[in-house]
Amino acid sequence: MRRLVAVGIGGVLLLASCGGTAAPSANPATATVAAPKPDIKIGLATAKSGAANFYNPQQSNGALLAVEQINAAGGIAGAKLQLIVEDDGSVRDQGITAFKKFIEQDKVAAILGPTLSAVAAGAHPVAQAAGIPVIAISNTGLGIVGKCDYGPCDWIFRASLGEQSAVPETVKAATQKLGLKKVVIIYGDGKFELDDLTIFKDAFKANGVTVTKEIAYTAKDVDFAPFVTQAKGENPDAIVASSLAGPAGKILDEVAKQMPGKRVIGGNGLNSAALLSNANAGLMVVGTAWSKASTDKTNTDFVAAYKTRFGVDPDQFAAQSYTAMTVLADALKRSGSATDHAAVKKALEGVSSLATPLGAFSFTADHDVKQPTFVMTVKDGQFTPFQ
Amino acid sequence: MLLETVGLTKRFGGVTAVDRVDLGIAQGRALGLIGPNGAGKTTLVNLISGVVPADGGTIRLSGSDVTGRPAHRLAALGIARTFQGVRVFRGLTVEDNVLIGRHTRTRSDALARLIPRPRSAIDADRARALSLIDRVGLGRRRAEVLAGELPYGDQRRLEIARALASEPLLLILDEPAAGMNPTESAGLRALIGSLLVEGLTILLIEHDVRLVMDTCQRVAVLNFGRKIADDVPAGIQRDPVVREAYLGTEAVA
Amino acid sequence: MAEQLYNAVFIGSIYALFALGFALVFSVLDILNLAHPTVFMLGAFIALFVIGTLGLPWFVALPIAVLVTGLFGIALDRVAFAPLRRRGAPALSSMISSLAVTLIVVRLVELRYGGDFITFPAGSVPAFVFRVGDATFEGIRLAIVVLSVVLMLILTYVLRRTQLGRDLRALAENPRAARLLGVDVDRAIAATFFVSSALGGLAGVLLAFAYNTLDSRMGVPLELRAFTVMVVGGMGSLPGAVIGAYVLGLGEVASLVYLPTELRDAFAFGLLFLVLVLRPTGLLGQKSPDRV
Amino acid sequence: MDAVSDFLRTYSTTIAVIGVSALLALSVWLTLYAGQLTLGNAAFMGVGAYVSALLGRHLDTPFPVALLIGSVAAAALALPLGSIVFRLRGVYLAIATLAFGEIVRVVLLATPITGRGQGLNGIPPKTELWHIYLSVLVVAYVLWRVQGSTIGRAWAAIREDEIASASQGIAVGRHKLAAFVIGALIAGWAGGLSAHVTFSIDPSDFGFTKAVQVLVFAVVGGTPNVLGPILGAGLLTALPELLRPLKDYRDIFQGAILLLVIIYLPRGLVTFVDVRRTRRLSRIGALDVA
Repeated sequence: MRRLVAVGIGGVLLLASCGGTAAPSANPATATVAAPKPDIKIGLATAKSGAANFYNPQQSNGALLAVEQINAAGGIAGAKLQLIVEDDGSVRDQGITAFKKFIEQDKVAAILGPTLSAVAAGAHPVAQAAGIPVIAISNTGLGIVGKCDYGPCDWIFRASLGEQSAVPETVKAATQKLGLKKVVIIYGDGKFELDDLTIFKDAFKANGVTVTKEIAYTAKDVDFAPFVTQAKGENPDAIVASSLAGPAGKILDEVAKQMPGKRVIGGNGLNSAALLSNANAGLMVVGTAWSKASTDKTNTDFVAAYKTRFGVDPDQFAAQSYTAMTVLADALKRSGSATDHAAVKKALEGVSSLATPLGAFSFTADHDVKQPTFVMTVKDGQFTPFQ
Repeated sequence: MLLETVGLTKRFGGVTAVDRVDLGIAQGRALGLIGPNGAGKTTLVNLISGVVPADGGTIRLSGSDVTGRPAHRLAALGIARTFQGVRVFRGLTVEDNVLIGRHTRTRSDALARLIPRPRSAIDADRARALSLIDRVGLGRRRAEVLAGELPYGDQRRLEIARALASEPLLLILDEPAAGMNPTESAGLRALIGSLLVEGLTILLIEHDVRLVMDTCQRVAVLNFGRKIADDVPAGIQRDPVVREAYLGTEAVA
Repeated sequence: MAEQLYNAVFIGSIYALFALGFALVFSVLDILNLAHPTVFMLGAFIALFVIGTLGLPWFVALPIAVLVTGLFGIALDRVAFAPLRRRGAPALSSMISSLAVTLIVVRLVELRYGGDFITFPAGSVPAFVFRVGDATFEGIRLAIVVLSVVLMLILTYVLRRTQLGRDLRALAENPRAARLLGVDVDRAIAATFFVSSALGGLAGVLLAFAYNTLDSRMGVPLELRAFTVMVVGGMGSLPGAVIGAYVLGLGEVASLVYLPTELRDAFAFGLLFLVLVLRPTGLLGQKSPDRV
Repeated sequence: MDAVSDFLRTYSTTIAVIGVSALLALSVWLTLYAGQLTLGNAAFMGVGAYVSALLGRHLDTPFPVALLIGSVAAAALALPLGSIVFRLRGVYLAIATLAFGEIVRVVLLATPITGRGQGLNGIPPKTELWHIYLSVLVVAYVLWRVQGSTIGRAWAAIREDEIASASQGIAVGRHKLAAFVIGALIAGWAGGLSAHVTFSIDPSDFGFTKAVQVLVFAVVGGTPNVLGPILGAGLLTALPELLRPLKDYRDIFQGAILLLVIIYLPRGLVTFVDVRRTRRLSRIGALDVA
């Protein structure tokens, strides 16, 4: 029996090792032709499977489009970019494995991703320890850049508009235009929602608005009528939905029914194409990193190119991964060497008012994105600026 | 008296399955328990072996009150039993079944086994188990057979071997001859006889009245949960109340 | 307060509608069908397919979805449960096989529709609204409330008064004896799964209509609740399941109103745990969990 | 040798997760072997993970000590819980332990010191691969030896027939409880190890999904002996990594495997090791462990 146990474990390891060597040749999405200089490899860890898989096609495509455009324009000083996409499975350990593969096997110049903040909490420390620059492209929560729980995180940059940037802008605009005095926050129990709750509370305090009640729902709640009824009892000027898109849709419907005329202010969770078809989407006020309607030339070019290449309109996730790749390419050009990680990091820190679909792009001292926030609502099934 | 019950009572809902039953079995004797179907025999056995708790009355084993003790305690105190509907451990081997019967007589070897030792000799427990398998007539060649693979009659014998493995003071046999052919039945009779010779005390519940009359020194009769007679076999055969109870129900059936 | 009471009744009705099919299979076959939430989800997506892809109106989509999920239930039994039943496998095995089916079906739906939530095409979902004084009542919600009680009554009637019901009860009591008594056991089992899954599908469609929202995991939050509902009501009792559903719905809303928000979610599971420990037969349970 | 060390560095997390899964599967196997279907082990894993991580963070407890305390805390919780729920059987026991798991999750969500929904981030990665695999070996060895002991025989007897077991003098309740508590101890240990692999834990890591997953490992691998759960955990954790092209179809694939195993190899994949005995068991209808 002891022998069998040993054989069993050995067998599993053996199997794993066969797969490990076979996998890389089968998997990477390469986007290059042969080039005189060695390719510069960029890793993208994204949720191709698991709970967050629906963000993926856009997230991968945005980065891919940028790589194709950069290579077509001559690459980085003659070297082509090579995008290697790995699935993070929407779970922490697979995200970590993807990062380790980029670092140990692919020897990438930099990494984009992973999709979820909870996965980033595991994957980013790996890159930090190895000293490889990372650009987060869809993590909006606290503790991604600046002050991180795992210690210094100076190798991590963020191209996705964090909620601590977007929410205060949204709250400011909403307070001014709606004349808010008191609000009720309905919030979920996930990491994203709880981060948002904290940020919303601070933002309302800064704008002199009272939060009269905070009502928690859980991932297992089905019906949101009772929560809105509870909120209505406080007679607030608006409802704040610190939630993801699914519950947000139900909250919008209930607010429309129970508190006609009141608006729903939300975080990035409401910034979802799936909500556009909601009949009451016009009630929402949400701060976004990107507006498809922005008439900035870089943006209109991006939208058109994306549509031509992939046959669908881009969404915010595509715009952000495209932007991150553009920003990275800019830094690589200035760094002088793609293999010198410290130089790439320094060059990233030097990105300044770069034209991107998100607007003029720079990093803050904390490596967070510095870009305009678009405060939006929905009209005729499209995100439009909130007036 | 090795075993004594006084006023033992069990109710299920509105039905009194066992109604103030007094029994006594002397050390080294066999008491037969008979009665029509549904008379409460099995319930009485379940009470004595602790499978179900009594609603009233007391049970004394070797003079000390054991009322309310759970089944595994009573087993440790020396009450072993077989079941009317055979309950061998079907997925385990014959030998393991008997070894489990020795549970209360074996010190836990879980810790000792953590240090691997050469399996030189068959240990005492295994040897005893094998000899019991032989004794009930299963044959030690079948020690590695799964209990569920045995024919029904052999499963009954295995149950007896398992019960004997605990070296009990009192052995309760609940219809041990059911499903046995005359040859097997004769073997069972011989086995019971030899166990009595060795000084074991037996409570025998059996439909085969002849088997009971031949092997037991005393016979008690239950009907509708009550003890209606308690006498030597010859006395029981003559008892008009018993005849009435038996013939009455037999006629209906 | 009246509003919250109405909310609670509505939530209870959702739980009841979901739990009825679940409880039916358990009461007849002693199977905890973990694929029931998947059937529920499937109902909603079939309606979406009929409305969105085939372009048919909702009142056509509803019966189609109910019928297809009913048939799916029969197929589910053939694939996941019948082989185990033939072997006399224990309850755990059928829990696991139904889980396997769930994994497969949920992923298939995601491959077609993605993992994010989606909505029906604009204007394709029925939206009747009744006004009584100040209060507004949506048709779908009223239908859910009424249906959960009516279906319970119909099911109870069928089980008590019809030949099929007698067959099912015989089956629940003792499958072998039922077969000896001339009950067409295979047909009775197929009927059980058809009715259970059709009910699950109906619940899925109605709920998707009510919220105009569906996603591949929409049944998951209801699953644990259905356990609670069945245990509280009494495993194997259909009226018990409905009563359990209302107890849970009321309890949840009451705890939202009266308890600190953090503790609210503990209510359902605390209740479940307490009932199991203190009164495992539930409010109306007939089966003892302690059968020997 | 370079290729091997490269491989290990890259896939160390995956290999670690496989080992942790094997430990968890063993913890469930133990109760299954004693005939009890419990779904509380994900919660015990969570208790071990949180307690050990919090001790390390706030009290600078040395890693092995923190692991041990986490593991003992899980067992300490299992003791009263088991005493209550083991009055229930079968499906009811499964549901009760599941409810307990959900209560633990809710408590984690509601408690500030556990970081609520945000979980604990920045947990130092102290777990080495050898910690995990040594644990797997030790646990598997101990369980294997205990399986053949008086206690192991008693567990098997309880699984076969509780009433007959009691009549052989086996304290049924105590033995079931022992299996449950030892299972919790192993799960808590596994939780502590896993928390120090992935830098971060949150309550959703220890919910219903995890509970079911661990059960699936044990059942697919097989219940007759300790090799089964290790095999099941290894295979089902490693396969999706090995078959990356299969990834989009992973759930379908896992579901299909699970269905085939439960229908055609009801004693799990280790049936292959012991085909003859399985055939004999199936003839007498005593095939399945739980």
